[in-house]
Amino acid sequence: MIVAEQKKLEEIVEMLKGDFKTLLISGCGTCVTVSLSGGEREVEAMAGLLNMHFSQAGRQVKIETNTIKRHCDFEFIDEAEEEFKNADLILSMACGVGVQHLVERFPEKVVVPALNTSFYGATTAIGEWQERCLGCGDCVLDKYGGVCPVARCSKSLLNGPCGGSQEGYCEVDPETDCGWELIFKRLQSINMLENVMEYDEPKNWQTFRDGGPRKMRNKEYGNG
Amino acid sequence: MGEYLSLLEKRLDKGQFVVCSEMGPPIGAGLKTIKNKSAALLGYVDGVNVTDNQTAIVRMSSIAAAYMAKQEGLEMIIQVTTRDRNRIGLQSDILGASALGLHNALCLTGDHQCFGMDTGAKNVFDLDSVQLIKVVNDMVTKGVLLSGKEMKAPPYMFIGGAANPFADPFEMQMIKMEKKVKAGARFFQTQAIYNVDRFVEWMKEVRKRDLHKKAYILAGILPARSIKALKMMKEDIAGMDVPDELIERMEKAEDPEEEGVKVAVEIIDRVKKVEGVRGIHLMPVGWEKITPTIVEKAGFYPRPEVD
Amino acid sequence: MEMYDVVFIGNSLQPSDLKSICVEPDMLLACKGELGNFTLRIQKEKETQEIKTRTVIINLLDIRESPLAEVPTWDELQEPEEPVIFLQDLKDLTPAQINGKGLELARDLAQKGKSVYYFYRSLRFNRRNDELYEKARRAGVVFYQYRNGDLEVKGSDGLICESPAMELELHGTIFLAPDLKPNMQLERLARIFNIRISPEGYLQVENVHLQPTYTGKRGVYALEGARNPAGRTDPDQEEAFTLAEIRSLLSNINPLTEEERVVDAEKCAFCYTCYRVCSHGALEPDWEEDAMKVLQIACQGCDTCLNVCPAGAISIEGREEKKKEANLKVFMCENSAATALQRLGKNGFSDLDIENVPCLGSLKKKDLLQHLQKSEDRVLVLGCFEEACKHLFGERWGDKSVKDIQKGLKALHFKEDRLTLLRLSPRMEKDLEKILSLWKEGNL
Amino acid sequence: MRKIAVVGGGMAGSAAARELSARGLQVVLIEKTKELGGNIREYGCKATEICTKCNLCLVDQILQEVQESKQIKKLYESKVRDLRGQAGHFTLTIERDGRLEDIEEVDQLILATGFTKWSQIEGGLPEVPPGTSRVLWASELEELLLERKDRGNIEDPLSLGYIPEKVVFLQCNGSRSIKERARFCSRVCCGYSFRMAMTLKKFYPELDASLFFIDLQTGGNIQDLSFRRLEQEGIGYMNCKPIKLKETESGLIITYEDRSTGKIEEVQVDLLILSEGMHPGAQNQFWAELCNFQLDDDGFLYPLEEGEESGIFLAGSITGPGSIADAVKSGKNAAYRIISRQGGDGNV
Repeated sequence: MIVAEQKKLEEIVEMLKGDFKTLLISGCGTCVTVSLSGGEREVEAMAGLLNMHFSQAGRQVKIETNTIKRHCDFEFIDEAEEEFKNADLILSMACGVGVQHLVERFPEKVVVPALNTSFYGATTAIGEWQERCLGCGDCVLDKYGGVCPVARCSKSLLNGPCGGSQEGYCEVDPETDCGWELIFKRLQSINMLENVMEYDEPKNWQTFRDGGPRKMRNKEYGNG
Repeated sequence: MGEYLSLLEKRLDKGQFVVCSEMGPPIGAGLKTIKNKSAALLGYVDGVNVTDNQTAIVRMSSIAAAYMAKQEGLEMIIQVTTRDRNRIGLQSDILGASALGLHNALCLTGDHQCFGMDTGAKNVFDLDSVQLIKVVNDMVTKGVLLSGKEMKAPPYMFIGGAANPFADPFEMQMIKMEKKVKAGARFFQTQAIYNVDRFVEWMKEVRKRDLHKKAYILAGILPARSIKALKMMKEDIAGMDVPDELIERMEKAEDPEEEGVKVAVEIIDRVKKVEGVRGIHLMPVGWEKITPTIVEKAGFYPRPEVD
Repeated sequence: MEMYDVVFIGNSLQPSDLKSICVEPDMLLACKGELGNFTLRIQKEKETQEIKTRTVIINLLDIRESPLAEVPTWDELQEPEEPVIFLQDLKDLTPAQINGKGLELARDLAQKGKSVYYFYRSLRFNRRNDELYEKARRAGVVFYQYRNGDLEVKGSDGLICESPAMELELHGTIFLAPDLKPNMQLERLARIFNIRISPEGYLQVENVHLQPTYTGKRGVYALEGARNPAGRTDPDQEEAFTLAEIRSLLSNINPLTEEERVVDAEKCAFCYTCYRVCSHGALEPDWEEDAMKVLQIACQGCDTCLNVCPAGAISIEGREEKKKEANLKVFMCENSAATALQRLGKNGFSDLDIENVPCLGSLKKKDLLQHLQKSEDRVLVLGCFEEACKHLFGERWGDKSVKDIQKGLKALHFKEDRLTLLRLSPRMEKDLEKILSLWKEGNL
Repeated sequence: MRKIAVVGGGMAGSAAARELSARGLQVVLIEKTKELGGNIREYGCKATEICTKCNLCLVDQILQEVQESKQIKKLYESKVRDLRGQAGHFTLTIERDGRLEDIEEVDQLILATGFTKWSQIEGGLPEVPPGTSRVLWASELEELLLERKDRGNIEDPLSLGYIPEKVVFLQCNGSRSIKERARFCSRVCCGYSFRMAMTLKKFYPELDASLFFIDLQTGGNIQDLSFRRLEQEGIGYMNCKPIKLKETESGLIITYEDRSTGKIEEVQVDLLILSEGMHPGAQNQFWAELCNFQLDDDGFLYPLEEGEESGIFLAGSITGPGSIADAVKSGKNAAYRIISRQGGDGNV
């Protein structure tokens, strides 16, 4: 799932300095709801705080809210078309994909982000997520026992740990697991250490961001 | 092989116990520092590393600084990290360095940029250190670039790698070292040794895998100038093992600098006797002028000629 | 399918009048449902089956270890050489239950004419141990209270006790009080039943509301090694209490709250936040609806789930939203501040809009903000002390809501005292009176 | 519908009454004073920044519910004078307002008449210097805690009249001593004294607090209390009872034998808190004779036959010392036994 966190309120307020009468705060009911940053609960709280802010500043701003199921599909956006169209400014509490998708649907509207889209992650405790995949486009998990060196080693090293690995933790942060420690232990436990004994070729990063903005077409469904 | 392009390689091949040292390039474009530093080292060491933006702090490029020091008569070892350059930049630098007569290269991953001042930098890590060694080795031995493109005039490099006896997971670190040997690493410089017992244990494992026969192991020595420096290394530098007894000893010392030299010489005396150790590598970070003193006190001066 | 009255996980107490069955902890795969109607999935020789039960008792033994590898514990008592030396409190103080066992064994040996020494730092008493201690003394057991550092065990049979007051060296058979560690299965069981586990690894967190054998989830009880040994003073009474409660429940299981909490399946993002937060294990997935559902019998009405649900999908059926009445709003936790106010008796605070809430956990950010909109609005939140929460961790979620808003108010340059959270207990009515009058004047 | 009589409106009796009434049973609660709650009425909260698990949070809601319940008939200032009949058809004679009256057709009976505080027993040891203000019984400190005001910059939140610098908690009063007619350990004092020490330290951060005891008991049903815990919290301890107390102008002098050295030592304190052993209730003898119960060596009651046979159940500290949680537990336990004995037809 996409994990996001709310921007600092100071930063959001800065984005809302312009002249507008109606502000729509729009949350998303999927990933950012689950990652507790842009669901209905957060939208309502944001509305409460911003309303206080505008009245303190003596501004007449009408705040509307909605939370739609998914900002990344037009069909859901269209369900609330009127609400979007009536707004002078939209504060999106969806991920970066959602913000841009909204802009594409309503080219005449200004949409500003309330969230920082962080990474794809898994829930590790209540309110805590960890990155597990970078979306490199060329999965190597088979070889590394299901622990990704690209995502979980701070340096994405493919041939083994760097010299900064200490007692299972990464040199970058003493609370971050060393990805290679995890890979090593995992491969050892499933008797597959021979997977990493041999030299690993430089990775082809073309399928990653390095190949330019990516798009994908499922031939079975897509027009191709 | 006919004439040696690398004097360091020659000394090692001839069986000499070598002494290497390290030089941090200036944060600036001045030439004078390099000249002064070079003059101080001349005659005391068999090879000098020039670090490549160590701890991710911007400094003069390793190749440029090494070239200038070479003009002063020193045998130089360039350092190449994969943090700041991708495969294109790395190969291009190797070609340039070789053309400038720099024929020793220590291939490293590099400290993460979070240790430096440009924490907001985007890192590269297109290749890892093993891949870099292999790429350089292929350029040297096969005359091909990573893309497969052949070169009419291939570069020459005596290729080295780093090894950290104190990093984890121990076995995986060994596997990686073995991979570096297979990829073409001819010598290793180790992380600074304070815990000699652990180093001895590590060398046992190195010998078990015959790695000491396939590559030259140079033991890393980092003379500590003060208790503060020692504590900083223990706490802030990745992959260091500084025993508490040593900190205690430095704390009790009346003259920390003198004690630091004494400790370094004691460590050298112990590690040079370990089977498979073929030299030492001094890295007196921020205290480079102490190198000649230590070389003398350790009984390595004068350096033998190489015929 | 047959319905059991009680399923024992671990060891059965074999109550003859209750229909019960005993299940090994590692056989248990999953638990669904609630008090009165649990369904347990069990694996038996690679086959899975389901059993139904009204209640569950988790009754596992602790892991017992000798504090010194070469010296046996008194669980392993065999034909001893004289003198026989009993030694407890070596690392931590020995719990009453284990202490009692030692006293009993020492008494028996002394009654057989053996020479018995008993070394301790602190005897731990329960209903039985007073008498056992008395009898052991009368039977001739020599008791010696040592202090930390006075005593040293030499090898497997020697003991030296040295203090300025006395010196003693003994050789004989030493038996140590075993150290107790939580059974390895407890963590797994906590996950299966969705109940909270203490930092030490037991099925009861430190909270007075979990006494004597409650786990936070109605109908799931923790006995013996599922509880912290420190609290196990009278295991017989705890067993009796638990079975008595189950017997009384059999004919009559009622929900604790009149109102029903419902999940809007359309809105539910199936994120499991409510499931993870609920201290009472009162939510479970409803795979037919593809949404969470609230278990009405298990629910204890703290409404923390309503607050934490990121999708705003949980609500109370039929309850209307309260309208804002005054500029000064006070939210009071029913179990602390509201009880204190009742003890105070008089109500000189009619100008305050006081609302009782089941738990601080129920305080939604939205509701708190609703009462802060006007510039003269202020909100006071009064709840219980940490670890006194009737809903275990409910207060923590209210505290988070408040802190989050306070952070926002600060960022927007509002006065920080617009929203205040204070903690007190039902017995602090004098303090409450003072708080309310000071806060009203704005000089708390 | 049958009715259940509960004798004693303390914590055990109240917990039993609430449980019974929640199941639709009719309850007559007979209390000798004007109020419910018994001994715990005057106890105060001992929370510091967090709850210290004194169990008081368990009681007030129960008491309020009993107070408000219409199904529980409360007879205050009433004493049982006689009991006749048998299970299912007891008749109780009580004295109220100087008059005797009968309560007939009582189905089952719960006795929860509690304990006697050591401070209420004449000649209770230790010998305290006469007229001193530096010695408080634990129950007196409880009353001060009940008045605690945490807010508003009060230097002396417990209204002691001075800022104490050194305080000692003297344990095992009226316990573990043949001289004090109690060989038993009251078990609850270590826990409450520890909590009081913690609370005092919260109010007076510079306070030096220590405990004198024979053996250290667990802190309650959930919380452990150990030497290590005391050390962590910065509370001192001494494994002994003092020999002598003497008051001087500057404070109270405690003379004791340091068992680690065998030497006699003295320590001067500002305040001494005396724990109070839990002794058998004054009515135990009366009930033993009336209901054919046995008194144990210490004077607590134990039944010769189960309540299910005799129709009379015991709850709370009538059977021995116990904490608030123990009282609630045993009160509920007695109620449960009666409820399940009714076969569930208590549901109206």
